[in-house]
Amino acid sequence: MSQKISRRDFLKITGVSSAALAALTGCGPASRFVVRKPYPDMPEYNQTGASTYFATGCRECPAGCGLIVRTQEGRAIKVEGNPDFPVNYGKVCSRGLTAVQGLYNPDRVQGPLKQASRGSSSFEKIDWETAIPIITSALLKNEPSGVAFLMGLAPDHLYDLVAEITQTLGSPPPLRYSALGMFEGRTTLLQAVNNIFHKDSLPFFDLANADYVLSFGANFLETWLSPVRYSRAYGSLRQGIPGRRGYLVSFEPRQSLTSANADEWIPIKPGSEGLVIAALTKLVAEIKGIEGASDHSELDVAQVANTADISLKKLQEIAHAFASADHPLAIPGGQLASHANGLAATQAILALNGMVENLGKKGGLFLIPSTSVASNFSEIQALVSRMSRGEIKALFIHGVNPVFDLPSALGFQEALKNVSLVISFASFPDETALQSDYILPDHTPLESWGYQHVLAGADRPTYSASQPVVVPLYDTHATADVLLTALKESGKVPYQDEVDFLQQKLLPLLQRGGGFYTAPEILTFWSKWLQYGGWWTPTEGLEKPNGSSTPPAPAANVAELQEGQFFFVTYPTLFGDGSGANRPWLQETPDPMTTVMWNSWVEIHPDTARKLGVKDDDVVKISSPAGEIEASVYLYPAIRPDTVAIPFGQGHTALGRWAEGRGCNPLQVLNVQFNEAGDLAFGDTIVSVTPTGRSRKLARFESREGVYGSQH
Amino acid sequence: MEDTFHLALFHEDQLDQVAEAIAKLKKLGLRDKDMSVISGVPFSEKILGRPMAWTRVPYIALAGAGVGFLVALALNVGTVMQYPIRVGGMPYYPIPTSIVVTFELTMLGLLISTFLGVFIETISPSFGPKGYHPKITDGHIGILFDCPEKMDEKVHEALKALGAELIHRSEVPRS
Amino acid sequence: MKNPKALWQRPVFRIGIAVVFLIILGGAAGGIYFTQLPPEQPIQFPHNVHVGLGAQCLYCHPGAVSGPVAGLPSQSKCWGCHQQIKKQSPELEKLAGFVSRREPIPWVPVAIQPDFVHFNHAPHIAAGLNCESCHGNLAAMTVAEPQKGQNMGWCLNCHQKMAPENFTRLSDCSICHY
Amino acid sequence: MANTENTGKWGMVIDTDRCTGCMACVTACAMENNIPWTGEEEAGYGRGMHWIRVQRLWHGEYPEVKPEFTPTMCQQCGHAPCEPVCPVFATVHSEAEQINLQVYNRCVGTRYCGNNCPYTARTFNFFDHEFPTPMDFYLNPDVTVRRRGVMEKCTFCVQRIHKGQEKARAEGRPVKDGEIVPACAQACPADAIVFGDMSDSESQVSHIARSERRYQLLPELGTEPRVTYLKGGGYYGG
Amino acid sequence: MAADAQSLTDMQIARYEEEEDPRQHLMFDPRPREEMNRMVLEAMQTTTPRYWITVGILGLLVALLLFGAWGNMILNGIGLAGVRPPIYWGIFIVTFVFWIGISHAGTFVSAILRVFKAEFRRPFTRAAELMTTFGLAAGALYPLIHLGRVWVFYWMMPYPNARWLWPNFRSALVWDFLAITTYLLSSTIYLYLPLIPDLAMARDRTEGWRHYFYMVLSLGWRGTEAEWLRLRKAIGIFAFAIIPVMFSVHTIVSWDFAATQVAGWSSTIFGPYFIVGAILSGVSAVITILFVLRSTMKNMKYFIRPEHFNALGKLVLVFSMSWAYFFFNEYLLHWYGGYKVVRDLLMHHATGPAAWIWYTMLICNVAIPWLTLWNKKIRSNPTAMFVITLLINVGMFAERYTIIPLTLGYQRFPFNWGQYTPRLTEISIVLGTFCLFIFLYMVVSRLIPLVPVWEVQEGQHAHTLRKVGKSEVPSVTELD
Repeated sequence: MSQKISRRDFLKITGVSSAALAALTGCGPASRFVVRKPYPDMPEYNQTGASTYFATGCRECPAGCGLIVRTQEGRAIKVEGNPDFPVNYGKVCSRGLTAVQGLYNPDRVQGPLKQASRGSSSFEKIDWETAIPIITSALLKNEPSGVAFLMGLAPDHLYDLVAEITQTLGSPPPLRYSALGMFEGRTTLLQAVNNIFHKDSLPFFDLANADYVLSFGANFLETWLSPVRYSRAYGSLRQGIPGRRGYLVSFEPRQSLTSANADEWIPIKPGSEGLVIAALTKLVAEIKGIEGASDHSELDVAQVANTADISLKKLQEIAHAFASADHPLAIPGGQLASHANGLAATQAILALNGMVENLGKKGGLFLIPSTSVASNFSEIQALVSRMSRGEIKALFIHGVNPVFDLPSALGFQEALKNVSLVISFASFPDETALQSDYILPDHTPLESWGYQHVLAGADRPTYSASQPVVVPLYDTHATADVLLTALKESGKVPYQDEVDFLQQKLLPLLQRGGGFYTAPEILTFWSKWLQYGGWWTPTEGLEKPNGSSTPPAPAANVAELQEGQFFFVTYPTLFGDGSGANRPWLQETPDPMTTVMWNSWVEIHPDTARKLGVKDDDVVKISSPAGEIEASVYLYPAIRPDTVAIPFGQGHTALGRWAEGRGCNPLQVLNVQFNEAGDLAFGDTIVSVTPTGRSRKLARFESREGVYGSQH
Repeated sequence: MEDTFHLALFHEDQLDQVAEAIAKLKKLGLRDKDMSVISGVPFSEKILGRPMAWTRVPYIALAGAGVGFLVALALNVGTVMQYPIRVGGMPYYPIPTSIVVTFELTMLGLLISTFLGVFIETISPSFGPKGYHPKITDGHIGILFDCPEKMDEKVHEALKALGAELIHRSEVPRS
Repeated sequence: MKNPKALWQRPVFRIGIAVVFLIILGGAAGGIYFTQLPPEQPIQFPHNVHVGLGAQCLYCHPGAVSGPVAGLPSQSKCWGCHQQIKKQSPELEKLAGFVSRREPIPWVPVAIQPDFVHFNHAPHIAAGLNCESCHGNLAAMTVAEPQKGQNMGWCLNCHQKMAPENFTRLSDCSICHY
Repeated sequence: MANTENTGKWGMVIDTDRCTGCMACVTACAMENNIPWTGEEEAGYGRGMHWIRVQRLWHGEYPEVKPEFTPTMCQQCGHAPCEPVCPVFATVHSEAEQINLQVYNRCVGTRYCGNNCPYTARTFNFFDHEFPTPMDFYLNPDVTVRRRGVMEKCTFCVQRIHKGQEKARAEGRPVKDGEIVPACAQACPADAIVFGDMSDSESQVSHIARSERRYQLLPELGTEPRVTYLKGGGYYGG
Repeated sequence: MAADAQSLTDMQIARYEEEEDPRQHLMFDPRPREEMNRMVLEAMQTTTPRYWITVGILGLLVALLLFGAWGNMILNGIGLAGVRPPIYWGIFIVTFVFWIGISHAGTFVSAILRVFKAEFRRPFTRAAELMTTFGLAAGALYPLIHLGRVWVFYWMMPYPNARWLWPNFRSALVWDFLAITTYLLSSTIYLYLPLIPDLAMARDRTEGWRHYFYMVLSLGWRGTEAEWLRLRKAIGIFAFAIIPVMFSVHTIVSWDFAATQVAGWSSTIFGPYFIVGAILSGVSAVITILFVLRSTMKNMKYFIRPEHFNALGKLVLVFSMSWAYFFFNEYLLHWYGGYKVVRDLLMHHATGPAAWIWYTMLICNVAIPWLTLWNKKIRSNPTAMFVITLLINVGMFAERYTIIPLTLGYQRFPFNWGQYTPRLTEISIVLGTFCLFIFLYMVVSRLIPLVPVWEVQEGQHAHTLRKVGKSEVPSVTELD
């Protein structure tokens, strides 16, 4: 498209290096004369020394926030939130803020590469003219069933395109996976919503207007579904409504940031969540005088409290407060879904919301009015087994790093060996890219076009628009363009290129109307779409869920620990699905709870540590039947004494200088076991902890003394 | 004149004799300014019956202290006037802090000018009789005097009688 | 005493001192002199001709009105006029070369501030200052020449003469340094 | 000389009840102000360059244990202890903006101000920190890149203040409330940080600063901080 | 022959002491000036190759440890030192205060004792003054060494620049700069003025380059009445004026700490506390150095006698007690005062991971001097005094260490509490300045007469034994 080309041409990058050089000399004696190269043709909206702002979409996690990126002289300077965007309203998280460090990461793959042999890290530069026919033949020459796409969780244009392509070709639909999706139990949540409300969409919890909130392992202030949206809502929950302060109770074995901000943190025994929900349901039903909760009638609440390690009084208090609150809300989270009874427990939560009649009400539970699809874990396992049987001839991987993100017990890396052609579209030489035959790098998000359908955090139908804010730095190609070019000859796809695809996909929005802007034709629509950074409706548009099916009570699922065994909790950090680990400033941003930077740690309760004879910074070995890892101990006062926790995100063996060789990957000790929804029941992993006698100092931002112990 | 120059050396414990010699020389008609006592150890003029010597060092020192004080004042007030900068919510002319600076600079002025005073007076020309002998720094006391040639004999005799060792200028090693 | 002349009285010593002194002095003088020279420009741009023909400064350096950087003209701007005004000269040949190669002209900025000084043209223009007040009389220069002594004292000289109600703001360190 | 009209000026309110401790402010500050990262060893030794830090202190005993998050940055004291101790006027008070300035190129690196800051809000460039190319492309041209031996600290994003004022002046209008926000307040997902003109009694920030939950850090030192905190909603631990 | 003379002196003095003969005191054991001159010059000029090898090695160490490490630190950044927020000042400032403290002794011994006419001072004033000058020279390096950008150190000097900016005269560091400059200049002059007659003495008795050297330095000294008068006046002015300067210097050094908001520093007692500490460490250092001089330099046993160790030992005891008083005062009132931050801080000093430093300080500064120095036998034993005073200086170093990094590490926000470990560069530089001090002292001790002969002789003139009744009683005549 001519328009596309001209726009890209505008963003000339000349003169950048010298300008940056000038910025770098900093405080020192500036060189007397610096060569500056002005544009041969000045873009009309550009002025030397003045910033240009572009609206685009954040693609650091599947939440799909809207961004405004400040650029100057063709460089992306700063990521800011798009104030109008109905997910984040001008706010951003640490992850999104460091997008520029992804863009300007010196370890990026700078052009298409062919690897001599997998894992050899010896690359040969190829050009796109050579690369694209390889894709063409992989897509067209193979059995359609032998072609597989593994993609990230983002509900973006590329997924839509690949879904279309696979449909046309007759291949299986693309699988989507992200460690974040696993941690938030997305499939389980979707399944539960489907079972209870008979819709394929994610729920939306109106946290901002609730006044008594129960959270079962939902770390909505960190990574769960749409963290920025829920953080905003949390602010409103606290001080948004004058004279009222919402009350938040969190049930989790390890105090996450969300639990830390809760008014009450209940360190529940891992696996007993389902029982506690059942008990709460029973108590609430009793208080409210609701009949029909017969399934729960035999439940011995005192017994449950005992099993879950909660005082009965507390449980009754919570039930009372919840039942009598004006806007009660119960939120099911990833830790809940991560047990074998996760689906039942999640369903029970949704039903509990129904019981207190907050469905579709202010401060209650809504449904996002769009369909969400996610692959559950058993589908991934099926893919892996097909791979190891050699049924997959060509595997395309985009937006996900399965070698790192999947539990090693699943055997993805071994299965990969039986795939004849593996093509990675990664922008970084990540673990998976190093196990593939070709790396055909996609642009980083700030260089690329696209849209993302917001499926979790918006209270209205919302699309975010991505546009390149800078000219692509290197010889990278948009994956959508690559696929389209590869199939152009065959005539199987009706699109010219990526932008054409995007515009055609936007046509329904234009025709449907209802957005906060209208346009007579697609080009006007397109320019407004880019200007505002997306499309959304001016008014709220959430669906009221209905459905009254009473789910079965969750079964008990509490493991008995042997001596020296511990429940194991792993949780995502600022690094999201682990791809943030190569951003130096994400590494240097202290973990909120432990203030540890640049490494992995094991959270152990001080009493437990004393029993084990370990202290801060001692290296311990965490082992499970699936594997073992080592990390330094962080004495964490807010974790159950029978539980240890390791954050997820570090432990990379590739992915650039800032990520490589730091910490450990807790997924290596996860057992492969599923819940009823087919999601990984990673919460049921039991590990043993052995001191190694070594010690390795963690980079802690906080003091090693004074922050607890003497400060009561 | 040069030929008529004399140095009478006394041993360090011949202090009384030195005083006596000075008195004798005076009696012989030499004036105070024709004589000069050089010694390896300071003796006050009174001991030797000499007139008070005279120095401007204290005045120079005082003047130096004054200069230091003025410089301090200029720095405390003047520099702020040149570029007023507010720090820590303090006034532009805080008295307590300026006292510290004033004290240091006044003392600096005083001490440096004391030294300069000594130095200047040392290198400025003096009009007494010149002459020196290394024995002075061995603790000997010397009386330098100018006297008319005709008195030489008499004076020498008198001094010798007191136990002095007489040295003529030509014998003094040039340094 | 063995050598009749003290060290500082020997000619070798004195010559040595003189040479060292001259080197230091010469180095300093040379350093000052050479940094004050206008740098080598890719094109010997004749400011005097353009100013003499009545071209406004802001025509080529439009950023001065609205922002911190006055900006250097893009070659399309040069070429916009010089396509019409066909006057052949070796300098214009060079320009034509840059244009045909679509290469940016590697100008060497002359009036640059150190990186810790954040200068903004716009308020100065808004306050009614002329370009010449700081950049010298361009009508008398071909390529721009650096102006001498443009240090912080020079800036302050002007700022402290401004209206008293603006004085606090204008003498504030943060106005340039952040 | 002293402009009495200007004694109020920029202020910040941090609602610790809203603050979740998510660290977005820390990252936002780093990305806006060209703050270098220092790497594991240096950061672990306490030489991280964070201009804003979220202090996390534990309260209570398990299971009633809860951390308290206090985002702490330069408090822009009215009576700043750091200012008078600098021998070369590298840290001075801005009378126009009523904030505390650090003039990097004037700093000789005695680190006296760092000692004397009761809030430990200052960071020091112990080394030249590299931004390996092309990482240097994202550096903010409005903020000086500091070199080794120079003290630095939160500036309330003074570059944004100047930009905002410049813009307003060019348009011939006063600065609007909320028009100027520092990077931390801009990013804060929970809206815990509010920034604005304290001299304007109608501004959002002065409105919030009058809350009965208000408190200041180390008020006993008489430093007159420009940052006001709002108390959290009470802890169940006590 | 020379060795004989030395051992003879030794034995003689020992015998005098046994017999309680007044001649155990230098002032009552006069020798002809000629002989004393010879002894002093001999001490200066008798050096073995081993001595110069030692000097050479020390010079090399200075170049390597001090300037090498410093240069490396300038090139790479002050980060090579172990300082870290909030402990921005580390062992550099500790050593700075230590040297400034050491430098107090010279002035104290020579000016105050001169003003109060303490006669025992005479033979070692010069050694003490030299210590002042070199202590200051070593100490004055530290404000430069610890600068983050030492290449612009001159911005701290008051000079008019194009930016119309002057130093901030409200900063204690500028006071420090002025005070140390004043002190360094004035103590150097104070060292030099009484040296002139001795330089003249050396001039008259040397040949070759030494003769030249002394000739230039002695400013044509002849010893006329006017010269003596000038000198006496100048020394008189100095003796009085340098005392307040000395007090002000260490007060101002203490204000570097006290004029802050740092908990544990902000104390009005710091000025005298530091002065007393400085004199304690300074006088101790004088004793240490006198022992070294006495045992390594020829003929020094005649000039420096057990009586001097005895007298200085009394001073050390007195100042150790005053130091303890100030320390206790500081501790008690902070403990009593109940400002939690300071109380926590004191707890950390006494029980924290670096508590051993705190205990070292107390043992070396209080326990050891109190237990030993009451005894005249110990006081008069140079070797014992050497050990004790060395330990006191270890204690004083520990005191400064406790006050600076250990206090900075435990301030108001426990979140930032931390510890400080000196790193290799720092230790190297600190050792380097010790080498520098010894190096300078060793070189200069062979260049200038270390004993002010004329002062000794003046004293000996003034001291006589008068027969009162049946015994001879020492008596002093005021000669000036």
